[in-house]
Amino acid sequence: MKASLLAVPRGFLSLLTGMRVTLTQFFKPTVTVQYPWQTLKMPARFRGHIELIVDPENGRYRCIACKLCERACPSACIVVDGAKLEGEKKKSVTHYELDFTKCSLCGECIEACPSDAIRFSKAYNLASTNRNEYDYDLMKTPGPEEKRP
Amino acid sequence: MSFLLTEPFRLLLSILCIVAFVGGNAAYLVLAERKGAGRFQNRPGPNEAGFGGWLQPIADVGKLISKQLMVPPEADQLLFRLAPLVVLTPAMMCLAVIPFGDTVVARNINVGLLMVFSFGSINVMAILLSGWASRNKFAIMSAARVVSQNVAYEIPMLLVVITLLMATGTMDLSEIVRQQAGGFWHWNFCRVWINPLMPVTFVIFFICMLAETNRAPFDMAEAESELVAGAFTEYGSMGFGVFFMAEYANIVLGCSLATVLFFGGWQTGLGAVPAAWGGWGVLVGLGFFMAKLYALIFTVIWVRWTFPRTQFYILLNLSWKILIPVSLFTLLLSSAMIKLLPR
Amino acid sequence: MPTTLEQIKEHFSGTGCALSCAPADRAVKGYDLDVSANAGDVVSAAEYLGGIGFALDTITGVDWILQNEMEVVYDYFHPASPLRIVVRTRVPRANPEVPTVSGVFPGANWHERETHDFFGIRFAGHPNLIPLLLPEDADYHPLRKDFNA
Amino acid sequence: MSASFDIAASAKSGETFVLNLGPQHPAAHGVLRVKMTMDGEYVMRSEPVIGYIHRMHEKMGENRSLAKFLPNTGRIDYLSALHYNHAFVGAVERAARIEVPPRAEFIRVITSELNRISSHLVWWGAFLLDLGGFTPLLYAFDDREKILDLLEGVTGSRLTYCYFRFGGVRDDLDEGFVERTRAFIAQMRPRLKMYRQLVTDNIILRKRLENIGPISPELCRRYGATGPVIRGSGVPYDVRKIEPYSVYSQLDFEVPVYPEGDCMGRYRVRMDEIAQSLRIIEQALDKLPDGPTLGKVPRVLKLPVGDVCYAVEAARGRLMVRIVSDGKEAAYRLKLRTPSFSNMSLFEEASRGMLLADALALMGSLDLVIPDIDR
Repeated sequence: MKASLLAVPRGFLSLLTGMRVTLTQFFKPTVTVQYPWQTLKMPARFRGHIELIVDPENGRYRCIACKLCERACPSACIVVDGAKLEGEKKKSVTHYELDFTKCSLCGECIEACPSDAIRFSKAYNLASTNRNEYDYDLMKTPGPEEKRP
Repeated sequence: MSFLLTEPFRLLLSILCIVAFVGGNAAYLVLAERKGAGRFQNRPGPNEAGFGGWLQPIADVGKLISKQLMVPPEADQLLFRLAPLVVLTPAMMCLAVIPFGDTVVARNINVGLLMVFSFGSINVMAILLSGWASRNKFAIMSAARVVSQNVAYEIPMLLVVITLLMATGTMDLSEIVRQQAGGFWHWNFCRVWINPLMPVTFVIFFICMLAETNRAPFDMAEAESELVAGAFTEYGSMGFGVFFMAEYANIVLGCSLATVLFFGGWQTGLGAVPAAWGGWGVLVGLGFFMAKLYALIFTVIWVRWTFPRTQFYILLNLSWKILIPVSLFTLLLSSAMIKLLPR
Repeated sequence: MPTTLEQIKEHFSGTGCALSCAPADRAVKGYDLDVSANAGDVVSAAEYLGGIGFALDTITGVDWILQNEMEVVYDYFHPASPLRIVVRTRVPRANPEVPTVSGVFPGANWHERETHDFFGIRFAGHPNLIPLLLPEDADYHPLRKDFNA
Repeated sequence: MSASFDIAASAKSGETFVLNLGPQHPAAHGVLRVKMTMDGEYVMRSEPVIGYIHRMHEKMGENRSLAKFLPNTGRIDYLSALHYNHAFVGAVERAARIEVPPRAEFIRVITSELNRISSHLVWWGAFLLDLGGFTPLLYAFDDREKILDLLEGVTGSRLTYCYFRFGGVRDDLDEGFVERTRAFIAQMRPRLKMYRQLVTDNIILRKRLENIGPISPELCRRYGATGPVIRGSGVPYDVRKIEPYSVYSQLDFEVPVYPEGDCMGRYRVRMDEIAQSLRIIEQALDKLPDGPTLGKVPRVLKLPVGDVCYAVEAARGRLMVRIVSDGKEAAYRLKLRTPSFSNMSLFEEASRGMLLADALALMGSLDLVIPDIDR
């Protein structure tokens, strides 16, 4: 009987400590980032959709269209063709398409690429209303820095 | 111009003020609750509509009104439409008796407290009506919960008020407030020589008021996790809006009653307002009343965003096994003390 | 102290219900004892292991289409000891039928329904062998090797 | 004393009704449907109907090579994805006998323990939301956001990680990770104290959880329930201690066990586990050796014939991956033994005769992730 009698005031005290905790939180600053007006900077290894890397010396894509990434992709969302330009030892890429609706951003293509020709971009606001807007043609989409925040 | 001072115009003005007070409160208490909840949770709360979010209630009401009020076919047509009205009108009518200021009271009747409690209990019946009329499994279960919850918490509330009435001797709310003039130690909350457990009676009154208005931690009626939206599941646009308004009207009523009964209504805690101020004195009194009222409403919001919901049989145990015995004890104690100790 | 590996081993090799019972190195295989029994003795093995405190980890079906057999593998772990026992049994692929162990381990109820969904192995005596993960009217068994989506 | 209720008496009364909880119900976290036969507020019989989010991961494991199944492992239980990476990668390494450098092992332990804390925080917030407390969810997500930032810096993703590779991890820790993690640990401990004051000691919650939904060790064993469910019933079963894998044997931590076996016991186990995981991370950071983070792996990985099992202690319990291989590039059969599947299977027996709100508290205390059940 005594225990239950003691339980009521002890219980009431636990309620008060709970309220004290929320009151101290009441005066703490808010942690929200107001998304459309403020944006966060993406960390270095953020995984946006993949993009082709431009070789700084000759300003052309490093990709040699060897299709290793196409074979490594678990969801088969990469289609690559290349052609051997005359006077060139290696082939160069003519068409590089990525179906971003099926891509699971696992990075296997990047690991499989022998000539480090692709990397993750920093694009994250890619909302759109129709599906086929996600068939990215990596040759046409602008370079990494221009469009992406 | 003389008709301005006549009785019918005064009545019309007070009705207008009460409806405006309830309407404005309902809208802006929703915003206060969401902002308060945000601040308790380290987030800003609605701040998109208007500067800092003050247009949010207008947007809410606009959205609610524009939605179609659908009456489910198998619902009981008459009762379904009647329930929202029956839930809102008693709360408004009770506010007629609350003394906001020295002369700022709609109609001061000498059994004000009795009227408040008699109309207050209609609210239960209205929620039962809505739950039963919408023929929805969840609604019926929540209606049953509301009835047993309100019955369980009506008793300790009345016992507490009776102990208070023995001390004040009158049910006329304005008279009760006048008795608490002078420093704040004259407030009923601190009149320990009548009943040393007066703060405990206030806590019981506050808990019962939370349970009467189905506020967390006693919001068993619309416990989202089990009963989706409880008795109001089937109500669409303005139907749900009216229930929401009624909930906030009941909170305002409960808090103002607590302010009047325990914290000396419009009395300033620092001695009487000098008569020279005249009209302004009444406004100062009104200001103090509002400050106390919104402090209590802040506590109601504060309690909601701190505690989880109780289990139903714990809720009933709390009332029958703890609140009622304690309030009976305070009743006996204060009656003995009033009898033995000279006034 | 739960019974040791040797006691279990000689129980299985003793009672003759096990065709073969080979200890395995947990670092290499992940389990300690690999008992292969014929279909009828699966329940008695479950009762014995349940008796000494083992819990049923999972039931795995394997479709050996080349040998025209279906294999059912019962994994057992013990809440108080690191022992891991595997009991496997083979049934002909034509009408795969294994007695249910849901009497000993009610947890097996769902495992058997799932294995039935995916392989079509019937579990004799199972309280309600209706599809668990597949739609109610599913009559196909996706994990069979001859299932073409 | 929870209000229990004898079923036989009410069965005769006959006015029971069936209440459908889910599949799109605000309380069930995911598409789980429970058909509850109710008599008034009491649950007479509850039958969970699962399969609404069944994606057949096991068939995907068979028709694609081992490396291509890696992204799937992060999608089975998205709240503790790294444990599933670890189980699958561990099974392949055990079969193909691939050596994992010590630094990679420690990075694996650090990141999966961080993942365990973030998973427990989501459970804690959602469980309190079920019981009607709205505020703890926001505090939990505020802390979890810090873990996600830490892991996003290392792995690149926030929820469905694909970071472990056969033989190690994809990249080394990014610079500043160790300091930021230590700062997180220092900041998390007072938060845990605040959680205890706000929720664990709260009389309302204690009344809501104590001796509600009792689960006996025998019931756990018969259904194969593991993780915090079995540790909440007094059985100290933790795969990290009983079948030590990776470098857990070099780290010293306790396994929190509470004998009550009610919702409060399971609740306390998970809260203590957060504290224990912080301890593990701290020790792992101290012992973090230098060196490579990826061992030698053959170009085309083919597993020897036969089957192999690898068990891991995921946030919800014992996760076991069994790979049966016939020597070809893809697995011949891939079995995923997921903890929520067994934990959920005991709900039917454990929730008989309980009140509806108690049954939901019990389901919340089992910490279910529905795709983990359906796979």
